[in-house]
Amino acid sequence: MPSSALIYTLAGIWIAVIGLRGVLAEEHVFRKIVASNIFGSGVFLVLVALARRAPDGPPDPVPHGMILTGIVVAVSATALMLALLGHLHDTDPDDREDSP
Amino acid sequence: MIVFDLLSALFICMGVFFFFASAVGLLRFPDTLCRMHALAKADNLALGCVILGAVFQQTDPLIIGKLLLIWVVTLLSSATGGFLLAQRIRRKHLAQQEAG
Amino acid sequence: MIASPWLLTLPVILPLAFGVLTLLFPSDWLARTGRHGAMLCAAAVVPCTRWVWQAGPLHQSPGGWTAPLGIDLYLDGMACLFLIFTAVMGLGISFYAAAYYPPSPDGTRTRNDLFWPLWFVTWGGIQSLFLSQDLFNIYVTLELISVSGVGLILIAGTPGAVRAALQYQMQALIAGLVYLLGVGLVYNAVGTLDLQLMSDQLQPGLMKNTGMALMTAGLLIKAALFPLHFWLPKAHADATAPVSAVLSGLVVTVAFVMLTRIWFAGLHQLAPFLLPKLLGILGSAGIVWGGVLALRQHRLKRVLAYSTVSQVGYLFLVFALTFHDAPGQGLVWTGAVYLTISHGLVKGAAFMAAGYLQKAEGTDQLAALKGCARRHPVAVMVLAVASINLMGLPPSTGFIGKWMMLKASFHTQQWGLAVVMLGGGLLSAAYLFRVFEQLLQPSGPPSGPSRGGEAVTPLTRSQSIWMLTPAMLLALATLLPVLYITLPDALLRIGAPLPFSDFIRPGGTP
Amino acid sequence: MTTGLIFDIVLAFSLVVLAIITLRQRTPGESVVQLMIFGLLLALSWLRVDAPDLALTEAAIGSGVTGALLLAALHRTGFGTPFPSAVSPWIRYPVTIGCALLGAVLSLVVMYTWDQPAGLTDPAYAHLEESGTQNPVTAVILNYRGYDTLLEIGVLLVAALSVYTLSGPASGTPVKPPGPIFRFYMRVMTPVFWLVVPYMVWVGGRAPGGAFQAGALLSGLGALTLLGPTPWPLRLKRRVVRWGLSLGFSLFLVTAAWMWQYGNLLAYPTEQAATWILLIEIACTLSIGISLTVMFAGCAGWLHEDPERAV
Repeated sequence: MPSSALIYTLAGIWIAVIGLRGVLAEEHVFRKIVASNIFGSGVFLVLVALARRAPDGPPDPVPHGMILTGIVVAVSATALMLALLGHLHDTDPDDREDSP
Repeated sequence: MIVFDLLSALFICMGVFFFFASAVGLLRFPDTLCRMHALAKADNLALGCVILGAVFQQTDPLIIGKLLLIWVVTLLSSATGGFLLAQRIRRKHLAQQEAG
Repeated sequence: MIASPWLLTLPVILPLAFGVLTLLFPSDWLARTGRHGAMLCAAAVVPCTRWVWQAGPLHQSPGGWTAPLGIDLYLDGMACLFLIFTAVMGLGISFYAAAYYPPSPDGTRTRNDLFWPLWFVTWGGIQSLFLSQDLFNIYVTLELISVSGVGLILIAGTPGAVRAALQYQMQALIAGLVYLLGVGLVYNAVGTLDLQLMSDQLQPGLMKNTGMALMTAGLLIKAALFPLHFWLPKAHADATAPVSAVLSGLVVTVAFVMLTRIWFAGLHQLAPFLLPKLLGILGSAGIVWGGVLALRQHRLKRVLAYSTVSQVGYLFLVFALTFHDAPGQGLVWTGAVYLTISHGLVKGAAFMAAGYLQKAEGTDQLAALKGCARRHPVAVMVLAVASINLMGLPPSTGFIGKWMMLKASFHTQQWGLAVVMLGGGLLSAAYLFRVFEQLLQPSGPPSGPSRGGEAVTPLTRSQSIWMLTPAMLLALATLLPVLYITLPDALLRIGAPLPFSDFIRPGGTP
Repeated sequence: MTTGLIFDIVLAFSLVVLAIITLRQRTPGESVVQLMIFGLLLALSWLRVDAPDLALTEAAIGSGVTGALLLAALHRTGFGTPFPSAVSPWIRYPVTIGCALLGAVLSLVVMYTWDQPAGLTDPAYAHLEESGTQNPVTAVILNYRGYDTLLEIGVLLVAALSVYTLSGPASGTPVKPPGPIFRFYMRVMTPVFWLVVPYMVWVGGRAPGGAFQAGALLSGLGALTLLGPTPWPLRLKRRVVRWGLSLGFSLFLVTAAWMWQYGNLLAYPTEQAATWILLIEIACTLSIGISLTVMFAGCAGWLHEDPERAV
């Protein structure tokens, strides 16, 4: 009988893989950014679910701290990329239709 | 105690029904304004029912207060959000009419 | 002897503190603060060196909690060597940048002023990384370095730089997440994030190995190994010159050093045979690919950027050469460290000289730089010294490093790698001679120094001196092999408590 | 099979499906909406694995702030421009196959090694008494591994600064005045925010909450204010913004310097730990809020009225 932690770990792996595929195979930068967010979410889900692996007792707080840090790093990176994208859109007319 | 359990089950079921109805509305209604209708009315009612159901399970006044605060804040936010959305749509319409 | 608790944290905290100070100070204080701050930050490395030299390796926990619960910093000979390297580079880059970015005329803050906070934070991050002993801490520091690297690239302000920064940030984010996933798996397999504690648990585990593979993949992207180098050339060439020196001289080094640390701590007894081979092949491909593309560039900074791709390839041969049952691994190891450091120094110097030429001539198009040697002899001399190193000619450290690795490839009978190394040297000779062919032309293009469309403000005398002296000193440092052979080798042997201690054998010097 | 397990399977499955759907949307606007829904459901799944702190953070930052940032960027680049047609099959198919293989390998590895848990749960709980907080996650990020958090606040600061370097021409289309209802909403909600944010910081010592969640909320207020009729964050003196951005990082550094007398960088003495942690959390909350607001403004292109000046 699988535990819920295992189910979420597997889901996290596949979400991460889908996101990774999106980052690598998509051309449009905005979609790449969305995909990288999905990739990150998948990675975080894997880590959270793995922290719950022990069948009883509280979950491991160390990965929780790691993910908290990871989320902040991811949102900083996303914001930076979006600001760059918008800036390129405004300043570089070649950039309107497709992406760098 | 059993009365409270029954009451909260009743309210939560009602909430779920309204949520379902609003989801159907969101999917089936023809344009954005109609869809907003479904969201703004049925959704808030549904949330209210669910929260009421949850309130019947609690005895701590602090938690009850927080639950009710959630509802009030959501009501305010969805009203304002709906208004802003509708405003945008209307402005777009007006702009299109002027152009066409 | 009791170490001050600040011994290891000061080299990290001091640059970070100067990062905040230079953010808050008014614009016209910045150049001075930058220079003084750089001297202080570099001085913070001195006690570390003394300690290592006299008392050996040192563990400290900045948070007051020791590993596994807390984070440990660890100073051994190798970390110390790289701290010194960072300090030297940091001094050079800071003095150069103080002269490179002109003060704003009316004292308002401009985009250039952001160089200082971003650069000091990068510096602190790099020092922290070289001391770090904790897998997750490495992740945070790597991200700190990447994000400030993006900011540094943006200082150039051109659309090309913005586009390069976007690509740089995207690769950094993805590489970081891949690495983080690996860290998560390794942590769940061994129950600790500390490298030392991890290397005590040597039994191979499926999850641990998978995690290691993911971490390696993430770091390979950050280290720009072929074919994951796509983000590097644009970013390094389109940034302003001090930033190019930071990125090409220091930041590229960082991921490689971390990779070796992690590998030698965790994989050395369970290294799957295939992976080192694969890294060797990719490294060889990088040497060739970077060299060939460098041949086709029309801008000086682009040539240098592609040369970085090629030189990074050399570093990765160390994996193919080390994980082998043959004597002489210590040789490879020392060789790779020499190569890393000498490449950092000369690439920093070369980008500084290129930045000087770009400022003086208004462009770094090779065609427009015709006859530059006459007008700017010192800058071209710096480039010449750097070229000797990049080609691996004696008496440079580049030569010593490459020669040690070459010798090791004979030892292990990997003739293919030897051929690639020699061919790579020829390739770099080719693309560098192409540069010098233009620079050494007897006469320049007809018009004065305002070609290339940009208006050129002539450099003042003190500006030239302050820009060229650091470049020259960095370049010359690589020509002092006597000092270099004895000192770094002795330092490298100190501590080396990570399992590669048995790789460093007596007789490791050539 | 228990009800909980069925719920888990349904939720996990819908998360995967949502991830696919999000990446298959035709326009950027649609994919952002899907991503936000995905983030909320993800937060729900984190509750199921006993990570309420993270669920709060994910809902606030992962879904809320990220969604707001994406929408702000789309305000500039356009919501409805469809994505260009897909890339060449020569890239698409190998990448897809490679990723699928990676997923399969990882799944097998996890299932195979599932029964050998390892971690630091026990020591983390054993030292909770000395850490100055009762919330183990807060203990990890601000005490055991406070050094990481110091550097992480640095990442946030540096990212906000990098957004600030983009001083292009003033480009962002200003929002039209939002009308009386929005004004009323802001009048009511601003005090509510100012009540909830400190509560969130304070409660982080014992229960789910803390600086990151509170900072995200604060940035929500910042973003709303930017939309309003008087976007005061834009009129703040740049010097004030710089101080605000660096507040958390500076206080961390000052704490580190102050701890000189106790012998280590962030080794708070046990009896003072609670005070220091609270101080750092307050400063970090303000800095996180301001940084995220600056990023929001940067994404929307509202950061610079004057193209030649930065920061």
